[in-house]
Amino acid sequence: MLTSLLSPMVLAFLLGITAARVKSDLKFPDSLYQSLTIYLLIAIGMKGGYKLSLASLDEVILPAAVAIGLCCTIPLWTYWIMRKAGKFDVPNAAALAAHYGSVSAVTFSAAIAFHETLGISFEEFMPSMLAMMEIPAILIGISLARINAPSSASHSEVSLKEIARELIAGKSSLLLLGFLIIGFAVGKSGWEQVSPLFDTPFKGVLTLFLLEAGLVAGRKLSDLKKGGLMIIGFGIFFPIVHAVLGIWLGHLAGLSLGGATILGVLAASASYIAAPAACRVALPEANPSYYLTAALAITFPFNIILGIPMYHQFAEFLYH
Amino acid sequence: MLTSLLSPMVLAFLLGITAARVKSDLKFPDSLYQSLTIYLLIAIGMKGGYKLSLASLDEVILPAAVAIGLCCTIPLWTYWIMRKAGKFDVPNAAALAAHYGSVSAVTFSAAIAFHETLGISFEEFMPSMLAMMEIPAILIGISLARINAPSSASHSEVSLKEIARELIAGKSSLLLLGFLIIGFAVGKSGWEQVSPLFDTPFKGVLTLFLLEAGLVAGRKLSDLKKGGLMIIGFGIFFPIVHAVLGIWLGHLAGLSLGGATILGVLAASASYIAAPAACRVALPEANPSYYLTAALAITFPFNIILGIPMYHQFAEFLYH
Amino acid sequence: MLTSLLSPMVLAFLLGITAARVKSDLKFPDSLYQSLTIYLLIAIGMKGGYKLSLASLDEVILPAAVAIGLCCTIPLWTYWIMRKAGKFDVPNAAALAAHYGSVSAVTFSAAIAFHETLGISFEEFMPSMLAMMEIPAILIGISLARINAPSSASHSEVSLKEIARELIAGKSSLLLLGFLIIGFAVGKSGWEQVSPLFDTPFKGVLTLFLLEAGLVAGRKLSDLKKGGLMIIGFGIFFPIVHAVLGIWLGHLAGLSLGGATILGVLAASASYIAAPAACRVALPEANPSYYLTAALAITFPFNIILGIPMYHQFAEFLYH
Amino acid sequence: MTEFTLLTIITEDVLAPVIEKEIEQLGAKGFTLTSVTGKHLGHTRDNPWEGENVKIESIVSEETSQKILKHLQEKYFDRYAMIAFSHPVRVVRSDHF
Amino acid sequence: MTEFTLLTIITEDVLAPVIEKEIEQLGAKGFTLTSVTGKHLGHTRDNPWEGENVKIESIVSEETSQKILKHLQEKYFDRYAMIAFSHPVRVVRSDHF
Amino acid sequence: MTEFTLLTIITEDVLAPVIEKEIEQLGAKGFTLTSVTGKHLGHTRDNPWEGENVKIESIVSEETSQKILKHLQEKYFDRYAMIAFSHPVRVVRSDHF
Ligand SMILES: Nc1ncnc2c1ncn2[C@@H]1O[C@H](COP(=O)(O)O)[C@@H](O)[C@H]1O
Ligand SMILES: Nc1ncnc2c1ncn2[C@@H]1O[C@H](COP(=O)(O)O)[C@@H](O)[C@H]1O
Ligand SMILES: Nc1ncnc2c1ncn2[C@@H]1O[C@H](COP(=O)(O)O)[C@@H](O)[C@H]1O
Ligand code: NA
Ligand code: NA
Ligand code: NA
Repeated sequence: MLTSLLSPMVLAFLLGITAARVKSDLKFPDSLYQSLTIYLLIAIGMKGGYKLSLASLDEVILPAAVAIGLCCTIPLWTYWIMRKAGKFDVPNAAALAAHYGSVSAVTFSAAIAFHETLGISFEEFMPSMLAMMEIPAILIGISLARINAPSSASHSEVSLKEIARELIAGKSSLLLLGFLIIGFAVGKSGWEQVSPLFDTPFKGVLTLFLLEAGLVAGRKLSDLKKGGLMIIGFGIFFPIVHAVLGIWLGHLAGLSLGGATILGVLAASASYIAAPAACRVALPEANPSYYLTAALAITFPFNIILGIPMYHQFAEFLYH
Repeated sequence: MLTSLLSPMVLAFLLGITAARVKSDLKFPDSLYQSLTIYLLIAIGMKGGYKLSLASLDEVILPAAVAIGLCCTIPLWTYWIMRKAGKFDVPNAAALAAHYGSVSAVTFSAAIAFHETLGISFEEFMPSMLAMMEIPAILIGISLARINAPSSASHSEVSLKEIARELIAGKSSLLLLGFLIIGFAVGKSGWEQVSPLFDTPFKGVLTLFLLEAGLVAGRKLSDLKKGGLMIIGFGIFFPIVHAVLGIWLGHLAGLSLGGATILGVLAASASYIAAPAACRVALPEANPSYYLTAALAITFPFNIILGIPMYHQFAEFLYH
Repeated sequence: MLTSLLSPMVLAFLLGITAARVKSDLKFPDSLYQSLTIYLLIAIGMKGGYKLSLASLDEVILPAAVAIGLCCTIPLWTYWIMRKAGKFDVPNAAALAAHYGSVSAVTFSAAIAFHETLGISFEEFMPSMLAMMEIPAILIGISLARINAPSSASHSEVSLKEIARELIAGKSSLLLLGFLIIGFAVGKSGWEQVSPLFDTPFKGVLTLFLLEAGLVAGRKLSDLKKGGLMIIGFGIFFPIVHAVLGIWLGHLAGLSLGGATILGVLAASASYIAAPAACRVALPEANPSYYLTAALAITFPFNIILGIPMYHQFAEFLYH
Repeated sequence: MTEFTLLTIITEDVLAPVIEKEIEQLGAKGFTLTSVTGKHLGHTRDNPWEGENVKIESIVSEETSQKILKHLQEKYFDRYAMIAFSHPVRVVRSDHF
Repeated sequence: MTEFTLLTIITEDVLAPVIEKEIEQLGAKGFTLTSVTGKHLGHTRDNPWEGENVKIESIVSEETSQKILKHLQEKYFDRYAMIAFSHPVRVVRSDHF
Repeated sequence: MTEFTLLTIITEDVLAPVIEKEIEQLGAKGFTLTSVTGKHLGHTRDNPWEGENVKIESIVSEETSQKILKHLQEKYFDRYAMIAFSHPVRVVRSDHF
């Protein structure tokens, strides 16, 4: 666990938070942030696709079913708990459900780096799970809001079909899925042509990205008051429950210890690229202070710093 | 040929076109596009200069003469055919001549990657041909418009000398020529200091660049109607003719099969960095819908996807 | 020396100057400049921290004392000479003192690359000296202006404490110090995770950065007239004197030939990231034409092109 | 020189594509977009994680301006970060707008 | 629609954080920031080494505008690259400003 | 506070260097440049391959404004993507413009 805390990625994330707290003028240019995002999505997708091409359908089918199952049901109980225990109104509970059902590519990458550093093997087709789990939960979250909304509010709403279309054509799923297919198609020689850019320096780029993520999460920390204790509690409760569930189901589906842990991390992670943008447009009544604070200022740092090593401990316990 | 179609670069280009067609919100920040351009020009120039320093003058002199000859005559018949067969007016025919006479650094890079992937050797000083062939054709194209223009139109025109000065000091030729000289001067030890940035990840960067190129080419496809069938026809006819000519002359000049193919690709390619900017300023009466559509939406994709492997077939046929 | 002049970095710098003189439209996007700066500071800091973790306290303590001593006293005599010999007024002399006392990360990197290219060993913890020497001189320079200012001028001034806070939280020292600590903490396995991004391509990135630096320095050359001969003289005199002093003290402190030369380069270099920004805010009466021209258009090119090899010669002479 | 109205809308960048389409439908023949950041009553919008703003400027007839403002007011003002304002400008090619 | 004043300040980017704070203290409820480059009498401000400019726009009451302008004039105008100007605009939600 | 004219030109970015020089020759003492994107009647200018727009703003006397507009109209309006408009602004340091 100390090894994990002392990784360059986690330390860069902590440095980013620190910089934000001491009000440093350190700022990543927007286009650097966007370029890093494009890089990460392509790199994850392409490597995942290439590794998927080396796997047999048999290995993949059960874990995929579990992954889909997870991302379709997580929003349901998240919504229900948020409504009942959290006393959130319909749009806010639905937006939180969308975020916690969807996944975070950067948390996923940090989990990959964690396993590689400790030399723990895992199924290398896991990025395909990431790609599958991104969108369904967001659509389910938005549907929950529509179904439960008072009928009067719907006058100027974007249609669900339109949202689905935009999510699938949206940059994060387009890059992930597109390069998953490209990686699948190009084979070994193709992968080796681009791996000096998309594989070798990957952890360095992730370090940069987590520095920037820390800057934003650090600034968001001042919003914790607005969110209230409730948000803090849920922001830690949900990832733990979802991770345990993901690891346990991954185990049942025949994944290795590493693979199950990574599935757990996917379940535990909350989206902060695709989900916030979609919710802002489709659920404008939901307050970004809630979902962004929960996903960005609580769940994300929790997973990066403590969650991943904890989930690994749990998997160790389950597998031995 | 399938190998070529299944390269990460070509697939990324197709993904970009697809993304544009499905109206994805995927967009490269401008500064990423500019940074990638700077990178490609430096990388091509520097490696070419270094390789040129390893070649003897004897090897280079004939191919260079052929390259200059090609880029100075291509605009002449292109102009003539566009005027006669295409019925284009003077400025549009001249602008098209400038574009087809000049060269595309990205098409060139794709051809290099194609040969390296298939393990076909070629003269490594070819980037110096690229550098030589960029500017003359643009100046000739603009001169053609000046010579054939009705004298009244010239009142507010920029002088040809001024345009020549700006083209030579322009970023693309400055980087290409400048780093050609730097690569030539630094020798092996110098080249090895920078090759981890400018050589090893080159094909990965090219993949990124072609993704963006696909996005823009894909959007341009909707302009095909405006350009008309004529533009589509010429946009495929010219590259094929120029490639055949370039390969045949390259053969005569003593280039290897790979080298001749690449010279053919240079002849076949149409500029879309230096030429559009120069024509916009110097030939404002020419309609960008014609020359941009032809160069960007027809010739460029044609060369990347089908042209390069076809030209290679032709060279195989000629050499064996 | 010729080897040094023919390095890709120096040649790229000269190309940048040339491009600016011929009024090329070559321009780096701002966000590329900022991204390169972030990269350089992280790379320098992290490698330095890692190497520092391999050194013993004994080795570091004396050189560190000398480094601090240098950057605290250089502003004092620089101020005094600028006032007396240079006839500069208080704010301008103080601003120049701040710039010459502080250090330049890019000049430092060029010195590192110079030594690595020639295969001359040096203490690898030198980046920690860079980190220590950046801020004190700037605070001393600004204090000199406050102490010597007519009391009336102080009405709307920012407090020194506030400036100190901002400098320490400022991006350059935050990244340098932060990643020095991170590099120190992560050990060999951590460093190896990120070295493919932060070490292997370092000299290539430095080449890019120096191209951009050359563009800006080249444009500044036209301001030399405004600065006058005085500025040119001081811009060459100070670095030579400070380099000699730094090398000599480094020798006394037990540094190797390479280490002492690099300390000399640090002493000789003038800041152009942290110092100009701080002086602009804290010493608005100082004229940027003086300090920017001196630091950017004279001292910086002088050090990069001639200074580093000269200082190396001097160290050779002193050590043998 | 004719007088037209320069209508300025500053809002969240995620809304830009929708608003562009809508103002065109309401009669704007063109518009210009600038990436901006902003703050209102302590709430900052200046990074791509949480969102930035976009400034949409369109030269329209006063009538079209009123129509667009009315539409924005109904659809967006309560729920999104958005301000809109206008002032008269003199333009040169009046057939262009 | 009510009339307010759109105050525009164009100045050095290093000053932006200070000025933002000060105009808020003087009564501006919000502002919008644009990165710009500029030139005045041969002096160019267009690269990050030597500095670029920032445009700060704030919709305020005419009174606040005067107060801010007076403050800027006293504190910054002699020593920094800065211009400021204003003109009336019609806004929609007047309680917002 | 004196009244001047704020002249705004929105045009293709390749033209920026030429126009800057020309408005200076016609009497503008300074200007401010913003990178923008835009659309007019279905024609989009928003990427570096095909071109983006630039907004050039200059505070000038009404007379200079007229002179510049006349020049632009003669030289550019038919052949380039370009619009120009102006409105009065109140400035603080009138000797500056
Ligand atoms: N008084 C103001 N002056 C200028 N811009 C403003 C003002 N108030 C708000 N804005 C801009 O409008 C955006 C949305 O404001 P709001 O709807 O209050 O969140 C802010 O982020 C600012 O960019
Ligand atoms: N006449 C003008 N019109 C538009 N912008 C100007 C004008 N004069 C100055 N500026 C802008 O204000 C900045 C500061 O001007 P100055 O204070 O004169 O250095 C310049 O860099 C320009 O961006
Ligand atoms: N009505 C308008 N309102 C605001 N900006 C416009 C308008 N019409 C055109 N523009 C801008 O001016 C540029 C050139 O327009 P055009 O000359 O019609 O191609 C466009 O790309 C837009 O940025
Ligand atoms: Na999840
Ligand atoms: Na050609
Ligand atoms: Na120094």
